[in-house]
This record gives sequence, structure tokens and C-alpha cells, in this order.
Amino acid sequence: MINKFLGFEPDKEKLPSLTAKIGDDIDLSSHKYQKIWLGPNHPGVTGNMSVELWVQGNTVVKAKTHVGYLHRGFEKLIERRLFVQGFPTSIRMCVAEPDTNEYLIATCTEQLSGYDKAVPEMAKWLRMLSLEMARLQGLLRGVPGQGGTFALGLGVQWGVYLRDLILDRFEELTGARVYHMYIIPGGVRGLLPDGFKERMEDNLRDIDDFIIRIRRLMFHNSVFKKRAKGLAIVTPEMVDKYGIVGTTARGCGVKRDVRKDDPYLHYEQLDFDPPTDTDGDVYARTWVRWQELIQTVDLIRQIMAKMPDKGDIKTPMPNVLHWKIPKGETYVRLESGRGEYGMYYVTDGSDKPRRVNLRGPSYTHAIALLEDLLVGADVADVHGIMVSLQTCPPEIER
Amino acid sequence: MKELINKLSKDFNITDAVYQRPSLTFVTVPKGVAISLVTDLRDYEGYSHFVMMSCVDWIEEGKFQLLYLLHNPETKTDIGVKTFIDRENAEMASAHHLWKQVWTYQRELKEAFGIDFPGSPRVDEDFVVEGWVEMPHMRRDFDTKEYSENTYFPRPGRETNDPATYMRKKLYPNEPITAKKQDNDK
Amino acid sequence: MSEKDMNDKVNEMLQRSETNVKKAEKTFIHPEDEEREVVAPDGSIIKINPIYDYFSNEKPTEEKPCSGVIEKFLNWARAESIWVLGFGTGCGSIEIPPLVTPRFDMFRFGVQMRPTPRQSNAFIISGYLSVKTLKRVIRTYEQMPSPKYILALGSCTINGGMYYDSYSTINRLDKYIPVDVYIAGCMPRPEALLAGFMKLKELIKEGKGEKANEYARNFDEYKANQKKIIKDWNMPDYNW
Amino acid sequence: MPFTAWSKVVKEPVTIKDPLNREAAPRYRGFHDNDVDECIGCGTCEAICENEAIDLVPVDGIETKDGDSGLRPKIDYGRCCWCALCVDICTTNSLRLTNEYKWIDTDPDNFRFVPGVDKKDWYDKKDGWRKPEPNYEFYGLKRVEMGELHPEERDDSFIEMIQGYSKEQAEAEADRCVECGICTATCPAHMGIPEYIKAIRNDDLEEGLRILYDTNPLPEICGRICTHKCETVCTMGHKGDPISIRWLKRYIADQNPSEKYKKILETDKLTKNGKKVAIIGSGPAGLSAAYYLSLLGYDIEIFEKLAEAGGMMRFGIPEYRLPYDQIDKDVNYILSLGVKIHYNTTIGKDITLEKLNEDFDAVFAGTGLHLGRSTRIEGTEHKHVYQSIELLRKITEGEEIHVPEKIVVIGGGNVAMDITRSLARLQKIKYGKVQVTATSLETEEKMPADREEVVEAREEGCVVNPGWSPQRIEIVDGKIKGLHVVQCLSLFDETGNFNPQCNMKNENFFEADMVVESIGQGMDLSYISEPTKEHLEMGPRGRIKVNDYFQTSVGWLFMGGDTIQGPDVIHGIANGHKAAVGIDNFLTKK
Repeated sequence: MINKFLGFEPDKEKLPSLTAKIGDDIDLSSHKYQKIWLGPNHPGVTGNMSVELWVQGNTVVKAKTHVGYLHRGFEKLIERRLFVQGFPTSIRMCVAEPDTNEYLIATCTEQLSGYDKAVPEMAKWLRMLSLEMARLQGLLRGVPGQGGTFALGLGVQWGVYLRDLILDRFEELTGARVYHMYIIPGGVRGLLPDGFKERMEDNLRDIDDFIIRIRRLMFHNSVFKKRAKGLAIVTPEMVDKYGIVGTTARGCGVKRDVRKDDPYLHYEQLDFDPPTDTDGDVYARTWVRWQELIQTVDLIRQIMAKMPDKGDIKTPMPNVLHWKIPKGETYVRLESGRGEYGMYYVTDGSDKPRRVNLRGPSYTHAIALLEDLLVGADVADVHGIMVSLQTCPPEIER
Repeated sequence: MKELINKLSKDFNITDAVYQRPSLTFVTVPKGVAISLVTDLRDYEGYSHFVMMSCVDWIEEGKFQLLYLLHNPETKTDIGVKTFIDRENAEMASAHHLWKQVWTYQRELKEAFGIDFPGSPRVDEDFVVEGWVEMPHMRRDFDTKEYSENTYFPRPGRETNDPATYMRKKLYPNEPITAKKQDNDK
Repeated sequence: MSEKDMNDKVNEMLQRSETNVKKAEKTFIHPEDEEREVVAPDGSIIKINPIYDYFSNEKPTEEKPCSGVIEKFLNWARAESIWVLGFGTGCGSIEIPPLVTPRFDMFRFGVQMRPTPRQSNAFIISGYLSVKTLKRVIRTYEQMPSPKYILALGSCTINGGMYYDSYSTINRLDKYIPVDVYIAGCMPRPEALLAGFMKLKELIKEGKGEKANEYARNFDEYKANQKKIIKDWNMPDYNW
Repeated sequence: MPFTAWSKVVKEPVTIKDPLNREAAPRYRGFHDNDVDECIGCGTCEAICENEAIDLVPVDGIETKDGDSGLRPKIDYGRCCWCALCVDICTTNSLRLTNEYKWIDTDPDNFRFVPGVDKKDWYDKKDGWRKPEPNYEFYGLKRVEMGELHPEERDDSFIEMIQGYSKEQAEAEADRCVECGICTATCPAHMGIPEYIKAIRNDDLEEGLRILYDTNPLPEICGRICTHKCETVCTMGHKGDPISIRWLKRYIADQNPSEKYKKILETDKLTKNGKKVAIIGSGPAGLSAAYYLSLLGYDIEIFEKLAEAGGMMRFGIPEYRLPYDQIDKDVNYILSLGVKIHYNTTIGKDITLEKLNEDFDAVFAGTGLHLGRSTRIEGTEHKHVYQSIELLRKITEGEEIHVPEKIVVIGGGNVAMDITRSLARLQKIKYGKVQVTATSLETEEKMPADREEVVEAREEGCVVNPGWSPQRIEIVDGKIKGLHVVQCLSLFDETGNFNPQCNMKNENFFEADMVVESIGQGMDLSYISEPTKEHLEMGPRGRIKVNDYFQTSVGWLFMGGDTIQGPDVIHGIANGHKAAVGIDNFLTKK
């Protein structure tokens, strides 16, 4: 009775079940099953979340995602802050690829206040550069990280070092390593420093070398192949059903990329084609991300070649202390390293936003999809699956 | 986009349509029509990708605004279906049968705004906060700063001065000033 | 305002405060933690009370440091082998991977990561702590063997940082667990973190790394503070 | 270990040898530094900080003075997120971030400091975050252009040349204000400047008018001709143009119709307290005292020597700067509160001061400076050597004045510019061309006149040729031929006394048929008759000694305005307001 009262157990009569059929009649007192918790302080977990697992032997029969360990109430806090004060707060919504948040909040405010056409050319290219650099540093952690979850730690050692080089470039450009706070409403906060392109090119050459090495290290590795192939298969039919986006969707052959579908900034001027694979398993997703690594390096080179040398970095705007935006609402999306990343932004004519709601790919990937994919998986593969879905807990709970 | 809205308004009671961008439209429908419109868009108009579900608290009007944002991967357009529900005893029909991830959103909205979705799985479970006894935390009338100050006690010992008031105290304590400032000082 | 309105308002306020009191009294016990009877594999029925049966409910005790050269030697040994628990509680944990990889390589300073609290003696609170995580942090901290040290990263642990007005995150870490070293920054760079470890080593060598004893000494006070904000207290008072 | 990894064995290690002393990037956002001498304690950093990390605290060794609040930011590193918004918005560019990033401490209470004041070892670091370049501002630095009549349109008439802001312009200009309130202390009347600018932003002009009338009952007048000392200290002036506070005030006053004043200001019904106060002179001080006293319930009677109210504002300032109907708007509102005014009544002639004392409970005298001063050089006795103040009055009264083809004006103040430009207009009307020369002792940079006055005078065809000391007026056959001048090197000696030094070798000669002297005015105290004069204490420099509330040693006699402070309108208004408070205190205690 108390279970029902406290809501730990849904009324089964009333509703159709969503989680796997097998999960619903698990009787722990039968001693056939055991319940274990993965996280929140498990080193294999991406960020700070936990998965409650019901296992039979080594096999997961039911899984429940628990989030909220990183909940800070961003959406509430941003409602208390002026429009210009939004970006330092928003950037911390996801630590893995922080620039995407800055871009979204800046673009939302620009669109609603009518300044989106006024953003200077130079600022647009710099925004693209910082977004692609953020994607690159995310992938440098993510691709070898996939090997790390299958006990292949060496790639991580290489990847994190190279990511650090990109963070050094970020430091030069934006003034910070991780929380760059670079894209602000109306523009960006600085031009490229002298010699930036050359140093970046040096780093990119190192990364080129790494890309080849990691291919040998991971994708030709029999252990990795054996564990990742056929694991946690996502089929094209599932894509719309679960709201799957980004590399996870592209891994099963559904080519969706916001940069192509709804080009923002100057992505239509760049020459690229989002990579896809057909298998839809962990291996395919990692392979897509590996290809994306090549592509991102290429995109950064393209951006650096095409961007102007000089120009305004910010459009003149009203005094930020009294900046009011008329009533309105919008949804802006971009392609982050994990997939479609969007923000719903509502203003009410005052100097603060009415509502900010972030749509992160992990929100669907790590709860609805992960819970279903884990059923039938081996306990040892759980965090491999989590990493392959690019779970990022802070963007779920915000 | 306009043709689609015109077509839809024959069957559904669309009270308002805002064309935010060429590829993004917000339509407002009554509470009872929302789920059927969303279903129709999914099944017949190609809006098969459920982007997000959100809620805005219009406390002045006593309403919650629910938003179902759908994306059409073919035409690359988005449509936001908005509906207004009462703030008191807020309740909305569940849409969890349409997409697999909808119940997560509904569970979050139940916790953050107190909107009930009868029939939605695990809707009463804690989502991000644990053992929360206050009013739902995303409602506008919940003052997070006040709560934080009363609960987590910021480090004491800070004080600040308003430059104008401080200069008055220092430079011209006896001069006549505006009535408003006198009120503020009290 | 008319008298009637006033009365209504007063009544409303009274009611609200009453319900608040009731709400606060409501205890949360998860079904798995309830006292209940279970059937053992051999068919016998046993009574269990998970919260108290599975954990020690003893208060921690203060351990007096050894004297003279022995303590000095022990402190030197402790300082040169700081084993850090791999529990990223906030944003700052993103700067841990650079530390354990070749670029910053903290192993050469005698610092390494451990996956379980039972093997670690240092805990990095890497930034903000939501109440939900604080509960896990306390539990983890209590599971660590003494002597144990806490490094607090960033503004958030000092005075709330940028989440000073958040309903979900705590403002001052030192109210809930004793902290040895604070490192300023949002978030601190890996280099600052290394400098923090150096400072911690210094403290330990000087014999000042006695925060575990402080926790034991002021246990009741810390517990009271913790219980004030963790509404869902379904764990024993001391669990290790 | 996978075999492929062995290829790295010969590579150089990537490990940083000494990570503890690694320098951060030149643009790194590390710890704060503040140039405390540049900083003015405006508190804009506090306003922009989203974490409430910044407090403004008094600091030893920094005085509170005009344009500097004496406060300095104190930063709580338990709150800061190093976003550097405080640096980007800093109005003086004094705040910066160094690239230092290591601060380790065991006591959490230590993480608070006043940058630039508390000793920290990173202030000598040159690198770090500074406000980005180029064109990166969080507010407009350029003033919104004020519409002016083109010189060709204005130089032959006395219609008002400044057109006033439109709604969009006023809101755009008001938007630049950062609401620091530094200006309030410098304004002699301590007007609520940030508050009424905020009212403009919110498009609540009625509220704006209420704020104006709290401290200034002559907003139309002040909105046009105030010396705007506030703008000299405006925070925005450090990096860009100061806010046009004066034009914004005028905008509020212009937009509110005079019929609505009583309703907006809630002065429909004033309760009288039965006491009577006499006011001598209807200049700014007199009108201000009359307004605030009548708000307090006193019966007011004003005694004015001339035929119209306004004093120097009407008779000393030409119409193209301050149109008479705008004076009437402000004056009529004050008169509509029940204030009686006796025109053409000279104290000492038509009625004695003692008689006023008998009939009234107190007397306020704001008689102003109406006597022109003379340079007393050779030739000033000539009938075509005039005092500017006299000419201005005659122009206002509509009297015909002597306007020859060539005129020289001596003086570099605003009054000199007024008479120069007025005469230029009269010349233009009469001869179709302008030939007026203004000369002053002070050099171009040190001229006391407002910059824009000089610029506009030149636009209108006047010659402004400063830096000359007048020596004698050449008179041939009873006709003025011109003015001999020599170059003036300095005005003051080492002790700061007025003692002009000239270079006698560098002479110059300005041709003229008429000379106008405009080198300041003196006061006329002849109305104070003997019995009162005996009790009147005098202060330094021939001024009358008054207490804080402008009460003279006589007790019932209060004095204010140009005779005591100034000379300008806003001091007069402030004096009148404070004297009203003083009179109220004096009479309620009595």
C-alpha cells in the first residue's frame, strides 16, 4: 500500500507498460534475481548518474535510470538573470561540450530581439570555430573513451592529451579552458590571437596522426570488435519512436544532422557530408564518431581558411543592464557532438526570460532508450552502452 | 507552413498561429484537442520526430502553457502545439503512447510544475530532486533565492553600499532629497 | 485591506504553515529499506531491518595521533600516497582526466585515483553539490578509512558559487563535512589542483590533516546540519 | 598493451615538466586586479554580476568626492565564476583579470578581497583578460545626436535652436545610463537623476515629472540652460560621451502638458498653515523657495522689480536658448499654487525691508547679480561701451539697442557668448552679415563658457579669439575705433590669486564701433536699509554670511541664489529649496 502511496509502483491495471515486458514481474524474493546499482560514484559512468539494474546472473533483465545528482535548477536560475547574464549560467549545463549552450542562449535572445541579422560576419565564423573545436575536444574524449569502457585504456591516454591541446587553443582564444564563456548575445568576445592558426594546424596534424593510430588500436582490435559488434542495436524504426538523434541515429543509417537539415551560421558554405553506418550497434556508432573526428578536423581547417582576418566581433546593442526583449517564444537547435541540441526560450517583455528549456539528446537516449537497450545486455557492457549513446547527465537534469 | 495550418484548422480548433521562422510555427489549440492534433501530425503530416515537451507558467493568467514540439524530417520544419491548462489542479491527458520518451517529460513536468498526467508510467516517481516537500520548484511563485538562503545559509559577513546613498551620507547628509529616496532609506 | 480579507489572509498563512510542518514530518522510507520479513533460500523466514542490519550504527571515534618520530613517519607516508576516490561530484571532475593522463601526470606526485572509498583517503569535491549528491557524498565519506582528507574545488564549495540561489545545491560545504583544502576557481585548472595536492601534502606532513578526527569530535553537529537539508534520510546515522 | 602502442616508445614524452609554475594564456581569465585610482566606485560591476559576488566597500585612503564614491569592489571568490562581465562592463576600464589562477587556502572565509587594495602577489602580472577589442561595448558610448537648427536657419532669428529629443531618441539616450547615481552628489540640487532617467526608459513620464519636482521646480528652464555639472562627472564620460542628462530632463518636462501638472504632482489642494513668507526677486532661488514653501502650506508673496517673473533666466538669457513661453510654463505652475507676485515693486523704494518683516513671518531674498562689472580700461566711459547684462535685458524687453556693424565683446563666459550671439543675430537682421568678435583673457581650452556655446557661436559667424588681455579702447573723434589687446600668458600667480601676466610685445587690435563688457556681475544690496544692515554679518569676498539653511545673522532674513552661491540656475534652485526647509524649521520652532 505504502508503495502505491509514495508512487514507487505505478498502478499496473491503469497503464500500458513501457519498460520491457520481462521487467514487470520481477520478484526479488524469488532469489532468481538480484538488484545492483551502477553509480552514482562508479568510475565507468559518464558523469554522475546511476542505473538501477535487476540482473539474472550476468544478464540485465530490467534497468531504471536515476538522474538528478547534478541538478542545479538552471532553468529556474536563468529566469532570475538578465539576458546577458544567461550565458555564464547556461554554459555549465553540459560540461562535455559547453559552447553549444552559449550558442543556443545567444541565438535565442538574438532571434527574439531581432538582432540575429546584425551579428557580424567575423563573429559568425568565430562561433563556428569554437563550436567545431568543442565538438573536436568532445570526440577526442569520446571516441577513445568508448575503448576505455571495454578496458582499452591506452586510447584514452592519447585522446585526453590531444584534447588538452585543443583546450590550450581554447584558452588562447576565449580565456578559459573548459567554461569558455565566449559566445555572447550579439557576437563573441575576442578575435583570434596572433599565430593561432599555425598552432592550431600543428595540433590538427597531431590529431591526424592520432586518428590513424586509434583506428588501428580500436577498430582493428579483436577484443573491442567482439564486444562492440552486435551490442545494443538501434534500428531505423526506433529512431522516431524514441526521438533518437545525432550519431546514434546516423549509426543505424538515418542521416540526420542539423548542420545539413537546417543550416545555421555559415555551415552551408562548408563542404561536408555527415558520416553514416548501417549496423546500429555500439561498433557502428563508434565508427561514425571516428569518421566524424576526421570530418571535424577537416571542418576546422575549412573554417580557418575561409574566415575573414578582421572584423567586428559584436553588434551594438542596447545597454545590457536594461535590455528588454518583447514577448515571444522560439526554439533554436544545433548539432552537438551528441546530436540535436535545442533550446526553447520564452520571453514576456521584461528584462529576464520567462522560461528556458533545454532539449538535450541524453534526455531521451539515457532514459527511455537506455533502459530498453540494457535489457538482455551483460552487466560488464552497461557503461559501454551508456558511452556509446553519449550520455551526459548534466544535460538531462540541468 | 501556412497551407498546412489552414488545412489543419478545418479539422482542429486552432485558435492562434505564430509563424516564428519560415521553418517554425507555434499553434494554439484547446486542451481537449491537443493530443489528437499531435497524433494527427505524427501519423498523417510526417511530424514523426518528437523534439520536446515543455511548460511555461503564466502565473498572472493562472494558466500553464504546455508545448509539444514536433519535427518533420522530410520538410525540415517544426511545429509547436501549444495548449493552456488551468494552474489549479493542473491535469493533462497523457501522450506517452505516442512516443517512447514522452513519459520522461511528463514525469519531469509532474515534479517541476505539479501537472498530473494520469496513466503516464512512473509519473509520481522522483525525477531530479529527492524528498522534495516544497511546492513544485519550477513554478513562478517558488522563490528559489529565498529558499536557498533559508535552507543553505550563505556565508555571513558580507555587506555592500549603494554608491549614491553612500555619497549622500558622506557628502551632503542634510540636503533635501527626493521623496522616494527618503522612503527607501527607511 | 478590509478586516475580512485580513482574517482570510491570516488563516491562509496559518494553514500553510501547518501543512508545511506536516510535510516536513513526513518521512521517506524506500520500500527496499523497510523493516520486513523475507524468505531465506533455505525456506526459513527471517526478519530484517535493512537500514540497521546492513550497516554499523556506531558513532565514529577520535583517534589520537601517535607521538614523535612515528607520527612524523606516518604523516610522511600518508602525504606521499594520496589515493583519491574516483567520484566526480560536479563540473570540476572534467579536469581529473587530464591529471591522470600523461600531460599533467599526477602519479609522479604520489597521487592516484581509486575506484572505491574503502581504498581511498582523499576525496575531491569537484564543485557544486546537489542535496541528492550530498547524501551520497556523506555516505561515501563515512566509508573511507581514517585519516581522510577533503579537497574542495571552486567557488561553489566556499559560498555557493554561481548556484548561490539554487534550491538544489548547498552553499557551504564545511557545514556538512570538514574540508582540508579549498582551491579557488570555477573550475580550477589541473595545475591549481596539483598545487592543492602539494598544499595538502604540506598540511599532512605538519600533522594538520586531522579533519577526520574533527568530524568525529563534532559528529552530532555535522549530523544535525546534514539532516536539516536531506529530507529523504533513509540511511543510518553512521554507515561504514 | 596493444602492439601498435610501441611505436610511441621513441617519441618525446608529452608530460609537462613543471606543471606547478605553468603560465596561463595571455588572455586567461584569472584573478582580479583593479586600478583603484582609475576606479570611481560606480558599482556597475556589482550590477552586472550574476552571482552577487561583488560588494562595494569603503577603502582606507580613498576619499568620497565629486565623481568618485570612495567605494571599491570587493570580490567574493566563493561566488565568482570568472565570466569577466565585470571587466567588460567596467565604465572606467580599471578592472581587469590577471592570468594568475592558483589560490589555495584552508580557511574558506579568506576568499574575499578588494582587488588593487588588499595585498596579493599577482598584481604585477601584465597578461590577463581585458575588455575585448574592437567595437565591443555593453552600452552606447556615443551620445544620441540632438537635433539643432542649422546655423543658416538660426542665425537671423531668436527661435529656439535646440529641438529636443523625440521619444525614440530620449529612450535610446536614457538606455545608456548605468544607474550608478554618482551624478546625484554633484548636482547642486541633488536631483534623482538615475530615477528620472529610468522613468524615461519605462516611458512613465508622469513619474519622471514627480521625481523632477521633488528637487527642482523649474525643469523646463533647467532642461535647457542648466550648467549640467552632473554631466561632467557622469560615469559614461570616462570612456565615451556623458549622458545628456540636461536634454533628458527637458524631454520629461516638454512631454508633460502644463494642464496636467497639478494632477500629476497632486497639488490640487494644499493645506495652508496660515503663515506668510515674503520673497524678494522672482529668479530661480525665489521661485524655488516659493514652490517648496507653498507645498508646506505657507502663503507666499513675491516682490519683483521688473515687469515679468524669471529674473536673470528671462532677462539674462537670450530667447534662442530659453524661449519665454517655457519660462512662463514653469512660472505659471508655481503661481497657480496660490503664490502672489507683485511686479514692478522695488524693495527699498516702493516698500522697505522692515515693512516686509512686520507683515510677514520670514523673508527670503534671492536678488541675484544684476550689476555689470567693468574692465575699467581706458575708454570704457564712452557711451557705446555697454555692459552685457544691460543689453540682454533690453533685448528681452524689446527695447531698440544700438547695433553697429562691428562689435567687440570682452569676456569668455556663457554670458559673453549669449550677448555675442544675440548681437550677431541682430546684426544679421539689420545688415545681413555678422561681424562680432569675442575675446577673453583665458585661452581656448580654459574658457569658462560651455564648449558647445563657442562652437555654435562660430557656426553663426562670430569670431571667438581668446587669450588676449584688453588694454585700451581707441577713440577717435568721439567714435570708437577698436580695442587694443595684448597676449595673455597666465591668469593666476603661484599663490592662486588672480594676477594676469601678459606678453606686451604681442599686440593685437580688434576693429569695432561698439564694445561690450561681459566679465562678470556684481550684486546690488542697496535695498537692505541701515537698521538691518547693521546686524548683517559679512563673509569673505564681500559675500553675506549665511548658515547651512541660508539664514543670515538677522534671523528672519534668508538669502540665496547668485548672491550666495553660483552663479547659475541650479545653485539658485538648490538654495531656494534648502532655504525653504530652513524657513520651515525656523518658523515651526518659533
